[in-house]
Amino acid sequence: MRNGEGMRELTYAQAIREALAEEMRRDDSVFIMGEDIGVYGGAFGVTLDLVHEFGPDKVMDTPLSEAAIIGAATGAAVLGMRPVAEVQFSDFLTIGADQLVNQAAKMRYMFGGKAKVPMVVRTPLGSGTGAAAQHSQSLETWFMHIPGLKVLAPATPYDAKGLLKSAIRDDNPVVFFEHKLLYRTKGHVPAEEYTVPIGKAAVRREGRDVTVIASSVMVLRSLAAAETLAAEGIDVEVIDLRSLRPLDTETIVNSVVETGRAVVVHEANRFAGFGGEIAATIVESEAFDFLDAPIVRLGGKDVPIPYNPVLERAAVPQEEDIVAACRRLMQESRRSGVRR
Amino acid sequence: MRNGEGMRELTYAQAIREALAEEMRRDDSVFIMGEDIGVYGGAFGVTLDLVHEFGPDKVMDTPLSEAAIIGAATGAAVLGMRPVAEVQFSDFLTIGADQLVNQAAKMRYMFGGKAKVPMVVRTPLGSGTGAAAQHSQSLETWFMHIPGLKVLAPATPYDAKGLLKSAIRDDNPVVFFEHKLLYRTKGHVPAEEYTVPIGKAAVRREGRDVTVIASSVMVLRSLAAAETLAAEGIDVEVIDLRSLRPLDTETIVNSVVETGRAVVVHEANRFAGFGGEIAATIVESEAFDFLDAPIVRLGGKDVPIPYNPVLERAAVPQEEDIVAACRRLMQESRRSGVRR
Amino acid sequence: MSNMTSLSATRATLPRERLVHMYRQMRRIRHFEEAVDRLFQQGLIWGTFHLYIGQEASAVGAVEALRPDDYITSTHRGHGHCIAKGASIPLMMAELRGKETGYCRGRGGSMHIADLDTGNLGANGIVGGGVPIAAGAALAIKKKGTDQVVMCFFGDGAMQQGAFHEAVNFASVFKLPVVFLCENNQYAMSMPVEKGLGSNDIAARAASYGIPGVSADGNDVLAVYEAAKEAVERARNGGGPTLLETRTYRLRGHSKSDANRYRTREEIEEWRRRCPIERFERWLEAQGVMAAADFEAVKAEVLREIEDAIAFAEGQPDPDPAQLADGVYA
Amino acid sequence: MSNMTSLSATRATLPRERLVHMYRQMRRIRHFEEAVDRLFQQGLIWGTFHLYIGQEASAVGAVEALRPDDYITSTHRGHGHCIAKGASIPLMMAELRGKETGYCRGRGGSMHIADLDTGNLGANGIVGGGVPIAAGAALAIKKKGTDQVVMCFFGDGAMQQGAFHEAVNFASVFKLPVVFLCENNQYAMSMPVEKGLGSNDIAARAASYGIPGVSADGNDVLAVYEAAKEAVERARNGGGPTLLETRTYRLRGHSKSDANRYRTREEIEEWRRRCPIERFERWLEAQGVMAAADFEAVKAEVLREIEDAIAFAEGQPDPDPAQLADGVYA
Ligand SMILES: Cc1ncc(C[n+]2csc(CCOP(=O)(O)OP(=O)(O)O)c2C)c(N)n1
Ligand SMILES: Cc1ncc(C[n+]2csc(CCOP(=O)(O)OP(=O)(O)O)c2C)c(N)n1
Ligand SMILES: [Mg+2]
Ligand SMILES: [Mg+2]
Repeated sequence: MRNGEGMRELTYAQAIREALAEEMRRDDSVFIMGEDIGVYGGAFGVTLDLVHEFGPDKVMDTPLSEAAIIGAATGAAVLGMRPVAEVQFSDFLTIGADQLVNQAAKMRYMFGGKAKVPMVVRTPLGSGTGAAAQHSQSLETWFMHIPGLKVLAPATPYDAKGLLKSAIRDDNPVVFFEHKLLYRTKGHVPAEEYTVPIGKAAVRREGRDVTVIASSVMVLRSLAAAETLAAEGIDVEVIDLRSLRPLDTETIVNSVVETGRAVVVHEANRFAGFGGEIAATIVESEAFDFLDAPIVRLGGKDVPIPYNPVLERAAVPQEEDIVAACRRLMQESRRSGVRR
Repeated sequence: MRNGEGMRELTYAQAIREALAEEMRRDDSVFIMGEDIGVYGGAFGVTLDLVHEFGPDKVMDTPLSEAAIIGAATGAAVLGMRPVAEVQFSDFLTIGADQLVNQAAKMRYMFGGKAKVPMVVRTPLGSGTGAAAQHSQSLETWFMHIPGLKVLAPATPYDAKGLLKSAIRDDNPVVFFEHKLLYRTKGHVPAEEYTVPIGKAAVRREGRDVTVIASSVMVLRSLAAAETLAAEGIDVEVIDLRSLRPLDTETIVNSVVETGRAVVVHEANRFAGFGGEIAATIVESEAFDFLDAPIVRLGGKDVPIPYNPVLERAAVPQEEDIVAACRRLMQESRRSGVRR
Repeated sequence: MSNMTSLSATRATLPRERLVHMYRQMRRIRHFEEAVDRLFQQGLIWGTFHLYIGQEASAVGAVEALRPDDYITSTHRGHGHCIAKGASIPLMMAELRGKETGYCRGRGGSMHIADLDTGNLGANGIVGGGVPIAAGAALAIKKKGTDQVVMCFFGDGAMQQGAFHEAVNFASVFKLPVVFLCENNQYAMSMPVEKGLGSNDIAARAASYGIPGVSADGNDVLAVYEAAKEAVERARNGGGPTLLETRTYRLRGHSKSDANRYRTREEIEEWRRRCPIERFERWLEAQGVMAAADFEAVKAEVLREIEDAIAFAEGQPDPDPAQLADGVYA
Repeated sequence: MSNMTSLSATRATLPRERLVHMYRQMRRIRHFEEAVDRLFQQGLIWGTFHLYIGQEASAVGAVEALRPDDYITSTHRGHGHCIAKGASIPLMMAELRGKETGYCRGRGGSMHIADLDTGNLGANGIVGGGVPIAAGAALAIKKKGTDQVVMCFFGDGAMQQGAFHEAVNFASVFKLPVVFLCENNQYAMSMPVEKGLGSNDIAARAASYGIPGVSADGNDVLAVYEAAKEAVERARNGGGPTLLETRTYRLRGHSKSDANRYRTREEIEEWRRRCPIERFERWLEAQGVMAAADFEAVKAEVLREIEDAIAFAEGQPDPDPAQLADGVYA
């Protein structure tokens, strides 16, 4: 935890809170709403104390009504406001899905390009807290699949703040996935104004041997795996997607062209998950000719997230799974004689 | 339209109706419910006249409440009934998504394997009728992504009947996607009792050069494309997935091992669609080493489905797109010198 | 429901030109839709639409209680609301023909016509889908501090949707300036309202949200106007939402594919005799506001306007498939 | 709400052993939850749970009106309903400890405990999520022609959900044998009921669905029993659903992370004085049903039972990760 010399450290939750506060101060059309975001501070404490500075009109505690929350954000956005709606757990997006997918996402196109829907839906995803099957899903793929939406999933406090600010300023509906396990992680967040552009992946670690493509909490696990592998002489490049839609295909492909090996890792269920999109995109690209081994996809197992912590851990990719996948890839391509 | 000699032809809609009627006759725990499925006969006439044979208790016109319909089916299923719920357009699954995804799909697992949820949700998907963005989606990928659900998408009257019967007899929640453009297509449907097993793809046409992997209406377009290509000396194998979850990986991989070229085609949006799953699965399989060219994925463009028929047609893969994709694949692999 | 009484009872305080305007608007809706139906028979319009014929008094009476800068949200059966709020008929016709110059550049069609300039936040293909959006628009108005109002149209079927419930409660909790106008046309597709709803008592339903509930004769344009006016004023003055029901009837099938198996010819005939346009004519005549010749003149003008719109639409360019993806993102 | 009157007023017709049973059930819930809380502090339980402490009269009174073959659906705050319906405390404890022999084989945890054998169709992590399921269970009962009843528990917050609205209307339309029991504990997490609902008038809400609506003192186990009995009998006799509210209070935080910022210490204290167990004790004593020594005896027995359950759970095996995917499909 470095500090001083402008190397201010914040938690992911604090970074999000700061983004919300700064944007509300900057632009009077920005407001936030959701269940228990006022004096309670949100289920994960993200909005704690904001109601004291901004009052209950800007930090609106809403009824327990996800369809109304998302729909009201949509209607307010069309009239020029910039609502940031919080859905307490992303599993509950299933309740407001019509409003998000059939209304907010499609409105502009259906109206012939004539409405703007500048809204953000912030919502936590992921497992690891013992909250079981209805509070632990990772449904990013659903929303990536919907034209008209943008989908973000930051891994660091820096990106959480910078991307949320970009999302609030964006004129389109943005689904902003936060990870429960990241809320307390710390990282450098400058005090000065900055934004992170939507649609650009970040290379978190450069490496020659394998490209690991990750997002959200899987970035941290991938980086940890990379350290382990480095000790074995396997040099891993870690890409943090950050923006899932639009997806930064270029950064992915460029990296795989160099390494010739790719591991795609997400917490979302592997089957029909967005890892397939990424793997297929690599295969369709010029990277195909550079592939030394099949792409490996790691993702959630074919089970609802279980309660028991050992099972829960086993249900989604962990550091050791990433390590194992990279090792396997290296061995396979060695076996087939390729090594660059 | 052949007839006689037991080669009875039915439309896809009639085949579904027959499956519903036969299962209701066979098993008293089977009943159907949905909006306007009684005297109206359903938005597409699928359930026409069933209420006359079975009465309003077995053919229940429900309120306009998708969450209640799916949830009531779930509750009834847990108590041992076998409800077949109709959702008038699959776009409205977004309204009952919590009940389908968080309740029906997960209940058995969450309860430690102790409940059965034998229910079917029948629902039409797809574009091509000028019904625009909120009535034309193909959201199969969403439900394929959810462990606990089975997902079917038949292309022929024969399969529609046989798979629906299997779905009704299955002890798990099944999402049964019908295609609006298929309802009036005709095909052989034996009068004798039969079922089609869930989880088995069908090779609709054998071919040496390219494997086209399709489902629902795309099977018809692929077969038509195959005829065109045959005239050019390109021999196309067409796989009809039928069952999307579980997915018959074996049939896919075996075919691609033979042809060395694969085109995956679906109407669902290409981005983050299930074509990625299929392409990635091929790449991860032994077929990887046999691939003569990158896999091609065809899918819906990145737009909500537009109203204008020319735009609507352009928004999703058509026969000519499949033809072009196969031609391209052949040229590419010729260029790179591979041709088996 | 008697045929004449309420109309004469309202003794409208409206000046002649507004009464004539309302009459004209009702005719514009009626003849627009008749034309749409004809064009569909001719194969010139495709896809799905839902005719509003028989319900004209509801849209026209309700919108007459609004200011031009107020908003509406509409439904799958939206042509009437759209025209009443001031939309251009040629642009609507162009949209139904799928033309590039139509309201939605041919991307939306009947179920998605919106006209932000006249405050129409859009038709909606999802039953009940517009109700949360209306609440959100009203929330924006409250935040901006203007005194605008949102009129949210929906059908009796929409009251069976969860989104309706959540949104009306939401609007009540925040006392938002929105009027929830349920056009109870007796059926949701084939579902009779008394079978689709455990109760069809609007006052009780409204009370369950802590807001006033009013029911008006939806085939009586002045009764609708009066009831809407009160609700709109309440909303404008900070009194929060109202649930307003207009009892009416759709004379045509639900959509093109409707064989009317769920209702009798007699019932339809019975309601045809309560035609809101003819009723208004009788009243206007009895009050000496307009005479038979005036009706004919308006009708002729409107029919000409519609023909011109058809001709206009016919001449408009089709969208360019190369621009398929235009307008997905801002 | 007075402290004693309604209890003495009900003059229960219940035999002594049922009264004692009810008392014991309330104590079993209370002490089970206190133990859970303690185990959590000790790091032996993880994840999320929601304590029912203070609301025991609601579950016990309501379930007392059911037969063993009737069903319940429960909520995220489900321990009380589960125990009241007859669940095994050792198996609940094993589940909370994530053990293979727990109710859900350690897959579900607090929010998903179900016990099909005692008719408990499950807790639910989705607020309002159980309401459509209850309607469906009641539909199955009706189809089977048995005279069972479903008791659907949910909170005041759940009434703000669309699924609640759709399901209650659905049950009303088909006159299903279900009792919708809203445990109004004044808050949905931090949202006071009067701010979360445009109206909190249960009679009006029920009327909007065309069903009876009743409100009972939820801290008075006999008042709850009486009200539930009437509703259950109505359902059993084909009279359809009832909306029944039990007014109560949750004495603990919403979940473990609750700092109680949204309510005052005084308010909690005020409700603590209305503790449903102590109230019932006073009544039992006044009626001469039980005496102080009896209470102590029951309490001691219950505490022993809980300690045994803890010990049982401690000794149970953990799930085998190799069986992770067991039970996804039938
Ligand atoms: C959520 C949803 N469910 C079902 C439909 C199919 N549908 C379209 S209109 C309609 C009936 C609507 O009835 P109502 O709200 O009374 O409006 P009306 O058609 O009578 O004007 C139905 C079932 C839909 N569009 N949206
Ligand atoms: C659909 C949904 N939205 C939000 C939540 C998060 N949440 C869990 S319990 C709760 C409050 C529920 O209030 P109420 O229904 O009154 O039950 P209580 O907790 O008071 O027993 C909230 C907001 C959830 N679980 N499900
Ligand atoms: Mg209607
Ligand atoms: Mg509560």
